[in-house]
Amino acid sequence: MSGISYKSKGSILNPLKNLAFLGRGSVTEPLEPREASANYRGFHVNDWELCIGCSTCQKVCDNAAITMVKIPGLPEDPVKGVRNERPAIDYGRCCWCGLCVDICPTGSLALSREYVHTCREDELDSYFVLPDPNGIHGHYFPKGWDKSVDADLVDLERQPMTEMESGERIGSFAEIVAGYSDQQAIIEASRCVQCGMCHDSCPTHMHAPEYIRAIWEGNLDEAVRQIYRTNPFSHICGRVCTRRCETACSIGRRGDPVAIRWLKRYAMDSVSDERVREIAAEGKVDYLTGRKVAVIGAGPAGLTAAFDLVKKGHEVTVYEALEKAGGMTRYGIPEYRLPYDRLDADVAVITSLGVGIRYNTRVGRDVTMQQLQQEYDAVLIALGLQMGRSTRIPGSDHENVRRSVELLRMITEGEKFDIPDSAVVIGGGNVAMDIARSLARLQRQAYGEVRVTVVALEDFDHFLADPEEVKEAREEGVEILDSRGPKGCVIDGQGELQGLKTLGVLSIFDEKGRFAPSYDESDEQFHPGHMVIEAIGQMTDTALLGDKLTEQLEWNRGRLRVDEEGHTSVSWLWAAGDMVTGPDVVHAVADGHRVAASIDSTLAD
Amino acid sequence: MSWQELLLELTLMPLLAFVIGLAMVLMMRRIAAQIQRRVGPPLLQPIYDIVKLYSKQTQISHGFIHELGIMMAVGGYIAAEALLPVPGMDGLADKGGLITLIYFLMVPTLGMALGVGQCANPNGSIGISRALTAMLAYDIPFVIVVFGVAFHYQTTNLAEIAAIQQAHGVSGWGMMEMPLLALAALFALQGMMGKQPFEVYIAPAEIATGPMVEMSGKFMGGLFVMQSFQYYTAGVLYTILFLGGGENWLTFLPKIFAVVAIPMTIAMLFPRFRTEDLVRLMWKWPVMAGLLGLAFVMN
Amino acid sequence: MRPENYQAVNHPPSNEYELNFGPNHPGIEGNYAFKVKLNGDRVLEARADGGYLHRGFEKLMEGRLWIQNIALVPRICVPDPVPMEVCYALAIEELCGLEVPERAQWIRVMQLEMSRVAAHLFAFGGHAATTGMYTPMFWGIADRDLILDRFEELTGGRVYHIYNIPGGVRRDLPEGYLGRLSGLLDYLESRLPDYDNLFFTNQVFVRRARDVGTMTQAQALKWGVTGPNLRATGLALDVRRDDPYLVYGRLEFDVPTEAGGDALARNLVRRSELQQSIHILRQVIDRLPEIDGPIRCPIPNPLAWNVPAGEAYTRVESSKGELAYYVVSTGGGKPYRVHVRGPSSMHAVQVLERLAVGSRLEDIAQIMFSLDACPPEVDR
Amino acid sequence: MDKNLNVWLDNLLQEIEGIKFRRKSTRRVRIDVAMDALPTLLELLQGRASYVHLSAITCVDWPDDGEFELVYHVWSYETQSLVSAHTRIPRDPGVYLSIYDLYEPAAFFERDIHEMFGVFFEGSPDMEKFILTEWDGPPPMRKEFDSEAFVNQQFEWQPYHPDWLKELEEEGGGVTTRPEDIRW
Amino acid sequence: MKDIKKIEIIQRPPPPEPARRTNPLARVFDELVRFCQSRSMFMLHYCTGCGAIELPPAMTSRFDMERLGIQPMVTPRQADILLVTGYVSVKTLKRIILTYEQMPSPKYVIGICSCTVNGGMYWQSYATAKVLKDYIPVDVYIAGCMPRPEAVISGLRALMEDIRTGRGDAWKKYYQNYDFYLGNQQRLFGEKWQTPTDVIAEAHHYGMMTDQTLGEHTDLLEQNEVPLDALRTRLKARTE
Repeated sequence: MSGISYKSKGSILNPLKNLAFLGRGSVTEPLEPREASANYRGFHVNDWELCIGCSTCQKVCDNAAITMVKIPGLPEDPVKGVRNERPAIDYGRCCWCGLCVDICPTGSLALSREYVHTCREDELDSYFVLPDPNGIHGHYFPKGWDKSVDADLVDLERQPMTEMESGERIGSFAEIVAGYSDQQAIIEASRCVQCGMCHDSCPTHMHAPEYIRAIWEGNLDEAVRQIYRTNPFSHICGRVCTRRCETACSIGRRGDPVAIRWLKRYAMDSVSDERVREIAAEGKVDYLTGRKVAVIGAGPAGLTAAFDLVKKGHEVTVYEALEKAGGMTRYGIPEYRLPYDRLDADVAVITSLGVGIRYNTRVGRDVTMQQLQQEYDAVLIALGLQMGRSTRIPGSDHENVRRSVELLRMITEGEKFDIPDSAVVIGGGNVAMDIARSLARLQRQAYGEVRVTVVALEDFDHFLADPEEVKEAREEGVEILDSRGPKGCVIDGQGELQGLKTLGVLSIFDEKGRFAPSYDESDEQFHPGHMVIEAIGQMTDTALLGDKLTEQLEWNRGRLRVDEEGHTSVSWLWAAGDMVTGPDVVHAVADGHRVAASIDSTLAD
Repeated sequence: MSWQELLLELTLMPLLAFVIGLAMVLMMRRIAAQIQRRVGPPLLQPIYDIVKLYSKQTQISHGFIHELGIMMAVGGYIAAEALLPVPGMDGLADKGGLITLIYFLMVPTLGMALGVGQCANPNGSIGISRALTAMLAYDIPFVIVVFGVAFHYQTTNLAEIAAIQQAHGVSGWGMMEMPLLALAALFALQGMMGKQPFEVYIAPAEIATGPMVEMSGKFMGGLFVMQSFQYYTAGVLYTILFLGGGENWLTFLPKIFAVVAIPMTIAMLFPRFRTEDLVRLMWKWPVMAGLLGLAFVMN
Repeated sequence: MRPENYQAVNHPPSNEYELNFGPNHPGIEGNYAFKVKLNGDRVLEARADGGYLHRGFEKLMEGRLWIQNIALVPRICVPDPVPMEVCYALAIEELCGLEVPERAQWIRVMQLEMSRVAAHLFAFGGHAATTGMYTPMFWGIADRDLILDRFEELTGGRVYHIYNIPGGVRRDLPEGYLGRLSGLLDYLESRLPDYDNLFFTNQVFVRRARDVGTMTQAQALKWGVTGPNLRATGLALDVRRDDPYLVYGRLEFDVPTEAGGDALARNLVRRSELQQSIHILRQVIDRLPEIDGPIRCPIPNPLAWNVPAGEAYTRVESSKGELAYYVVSTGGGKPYRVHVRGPSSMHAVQVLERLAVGSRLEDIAQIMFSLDACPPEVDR
Repeated sequence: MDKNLNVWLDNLLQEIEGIKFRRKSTRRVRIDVAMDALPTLLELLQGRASYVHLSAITCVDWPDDGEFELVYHVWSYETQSLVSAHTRIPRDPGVYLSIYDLYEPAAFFERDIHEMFGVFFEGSPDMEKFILTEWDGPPPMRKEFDSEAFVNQQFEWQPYHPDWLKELEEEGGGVTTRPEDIRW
Repeated sequence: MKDIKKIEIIQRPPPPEPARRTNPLARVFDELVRFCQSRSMFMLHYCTGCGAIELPPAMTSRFDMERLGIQPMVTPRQADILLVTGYVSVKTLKRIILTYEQMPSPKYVIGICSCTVNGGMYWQSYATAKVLKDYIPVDVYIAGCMPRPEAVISGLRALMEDIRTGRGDAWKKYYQNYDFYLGNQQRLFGEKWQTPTDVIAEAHHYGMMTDQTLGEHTDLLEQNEVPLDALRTRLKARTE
């Protein structure tokens, strides 16, 4: 192989050597379109089973070629993070770059090896295509450019959260989770593809995509502003939210969901409390309506409603039976998960807007409902679930068989009680974990070792508590047993509680789906413990309403019946929070907003 | 020969020429395809092209002279066909002869010049000036060749020339008796057919096909028809002068196709010369070969 | 019948006349135009007229995310898109301080050279066609198509690969890819003698191309000529050698030159470069299997990717010459300014205008194709 | 090679006042220079330091500062390094000196910048339009020109309404998010 | 050529049958002419956009369009099909319209790539026209960015089929709806826009005048009509 000299004088007959080609065949391909290569970028195909309609493809498309189309009949479930929308592609814009495929969080979108499409001028509508698995002409073509490990543009791994080691954290009630550093937060925020699934699934529809983007942009004020659009309990929700958003997160389809809760926490922690108060006060009307609203219960629902109403210019007074605000978030959640100063900060934001809270004022005792009715234009009861349910198993009336709510409140208030050297917790929810881990800490402080057993009805595949809670509880020395139903408490001759007997669970629900656990009588176990804690649920103490009011109100299986807006059957009374929606902070917040809107519109009339 | 017979021949000869010419066009395109390693057009492609061109609805004319020019271009060849004897038909060969033929062969180029001049497209004008120069260039060796052949056979009657050669068998072919003139004629043939390296007046990349630039529809169709006549004429003329004409169609057809295949093949292997290179080349080697051949013939 | 109000163009009473050369003209590469003033067929003056392919790339890029632009850049030079992708990616990598994994660097070199071979095959063909010889064009484009097949296999696209993204490349090689590439190189080499016979040593072509569009070394430097066109004046200057990027510093290759400075010399330089590219590709084929590792370093979510503020000037040797990207970031999610310095912006405008003067009408097309000017690069 | 570079740069620094220079890598040098000193700098770079190749001239629009930044990228084949000379000129009137007499390739870049940004270069051989001959709007590369807004106002889009969409709309579905709704 | 028949051309719903002449001989003649028209298409050699890069492969050995009777032609006068390969900048669109009007009918336009449909990649660009069919009627669109040569050939075969069955008559629309096309052109190029071809006269000549042919835009055209000059050139003496 050599070059050709510039001065070369080849024979004039050289070209004639190529006459040989007269006798050679052609290299022409047949007229049929060849099959394209294995990763060809042809027309789109979309697996509708996998696709969740998150519209990430639409966002990355550089040519604005993707339109989201709603398709009735497809499953739609905001909680699971599924929308009944599918992308439609405009082939008058598409450039087949495949970025949509590379970024698709579910991996449903792919490019096929089909590449021939022609049409006449009046058939141009065929350029607007709703890709399905069958290709644009309904003929199957193999996939071409498809999701691969190399090609994935989505970062599937979340930023690790720094936590205290189990040995360290068990020693105190100090907060376990350290929170993100600036760097981590920005990286974690950058993982978000802004699909808005979290917004849809959130009970109070927090503007998570917006505040995550603001965090990514480094504009934390804006992030707080976005958070306060829907949630005045942001410090709390940044720590202990049940985060349905993360379940719905489209990144979570194949990887770790974006740490939305931690990002919220990061934003709230990074902005000074004074600045938060300023931001929260934005949008408050500068006049008073002259209307007065009483709120009973300074929990998330009540305070949220108070926050909304006071911003609308109403005068709001909150009656709280205990000495501090926060309700179950304060008295039900241990400090290692939710430090009280953060809770105080949230409450301080609300009070700074002009909400008055009367502490240690129990309605029914210190003030009656009738008084409230006369004094105020509207009354909201947001009592929460402050009474623990009992299993009513034999021996459960023993004094050392305690309810978790009660015990947690005592721990919070610093009330002294005998810390048992061993304890059994009945229940598999987060409350059970809370009490178990709180007890573990107390035991550690008192005795230097942990002897707590948790028995849960559910098996680990259907566990109610967060996996992290379970994991951390285990790390802290809590023994957790699944599929065990309580049979009875064992009390010895001296009347001392010795432990709990449990049976193996066969099934929890009957065939009609009602709660009716059946046990395997042969599988009996004994769990020693000098205290048994029931953490199987809570209920509301509605005694404060008084008999007359209780009769006026409509009830539904022991719960107050309210309409969609939280309005009870009595015109001046609304109800909200856990007592209506069940135990969850963010639901309570959502409920508070809803009721506040209802009260506001009623008062405006 | 009765006038009816003559009339029949005069009708048949151009018709045959046209059909054979179309086949030659196809052959050219197939040769090109073969060398370029591809399949090439289907069998009836030249007909499709011509029918299509005549069926065009828009027929842009640039005036009477323009149309006349095209008619001259086609007519010149049609007239020439009558002078080219084919097996079984002599047409006017014995009456017209070689000299008339040369004249007729110039008519198309002149006709084109006339027609293209009306288009006022500078590319066309440049093209036609190049075409005329090229004609001047290849006509010199061509005239020498014709003169030499006529001198050699002592006649300008093509039918006679063919007959003389056929009488002596292959060794009596002009090619054998006057190899230098045959060679010179090959060059002239290449130029006459306007094939690379003498394609200077079409030159798409330079002057956008020159004379044809403003032609469309039936005018373009006319040029396509002219092209098939041109190939036929060139092939038959060379065959008669140097390859013994046609004893019968079976030998005649291979000969004329072989003759035109040569320039067509060469054309695929060479680029085009510039005009002055073309003239220089034409007036150098073919003319020298022709003159030398002439000298041999004269001796 | 004259349906058209056709009017003859009135020329001024002189020997000079003006001719529009393009945009719709087979002697024009792409969509581009010249206005030439001629006396006879001698060019007195030539004036390039571009903008037919103007899309406002630089403006468009300011309006799109960093990652979205990877689909846009290859379109700036259609026949040779890979250098565009690589150059843009290099600029962002420089701004972000991304370390491209070695394997990706080798794969990039492989693509760059494949693209060069393809572009040169295309360029020969075009050059041959301007001189009336169509066979090399048919051959060249058919052989180029085989390279496109390999590109398709690798990148999923025949012409626009959109394969290089900041941080690396998008896919790893398919199974057995290098073997097939090697087979293709063997085939291309076996074809070279045919090309030589038909084209490079064709004396008619040599006569046509010699002394056409000649420029001296001094002129070439003064006019900002780069790439094969500069090397055709005898200067062995090559960005790959002088300002090494990727792994070119570790590859062994010559920088071929010719002394003539005319269309023929440029053509021969391209032929030698084709050989050199094949040589480089063989080295890549030898080395690549040994280099394991990722093909891309992690990059942020493209929807939320702020490139740190700063500016970068990256240069790549494309098949036409020095290709450079100047990228300015203000730390946002989109580029603040991207300037594309295509080699053809020199070759197709000033150089061509100057070389055309004094040449002949029939050589304009040849000069343009021998410069391998790429109009979309000029228009952007 | 680097050593030489340093030597001449030192010399250079002594001769021109008010330039700021920063080596970004072995082959990339950034120089910030006042607008009146730039031609001198380039003359020195070309005449004394072998920077003979003008790779490009880039214009960057900084409307907030009211300035255009002109960046002259010059390459030296000898020292194999690139100097990017940055200078800023006021956005209004946007007139600057041509360096055509130093670097001929400047003609193209200056013409391009004139078209795209409206910066006039005095002494440039040709400031006529080249690419945007059919364009009579503002210089499009200026930041205040919003191409997308212009396009939406000037052009209409293909109105698609395929059968499948009609069917979906009958069933209560249909388009929810158009691409233009989510532009950012 | 056997394979042409064998391969099923992309299935599309049959549009209404075009009107036919009643005389059987004339019908046979029409069929023949249409067949020849479909089998001989001269393609204008004009690379309007980046999709043109796939035309050389389609023309040359690997995919050989000449199999279908398609060959490139240099001037619009000789061309039957105009391939608009991708985006058309406004500047190019002017030339495309000039070219289109110069082509002899029947003439066909093929819009290749995304850009001719809805702006494609360059939908944000101030310099490109977005919807080609607003400016000239289009016969066949070929999807892709850019379409492979096989797709181009498939599109051409679809056009062949249309021509053979007499449906490829988009060119008539240009005369029938000239006002619409002219209006869009004027909107883009300004009110003074005119071309050397007198389309209205041609429409008269072909008997294709409809009430859509003339309208406000053609009135504007007539108002602003100026005799054509020699093409303006911008040459000027250059001092070296």
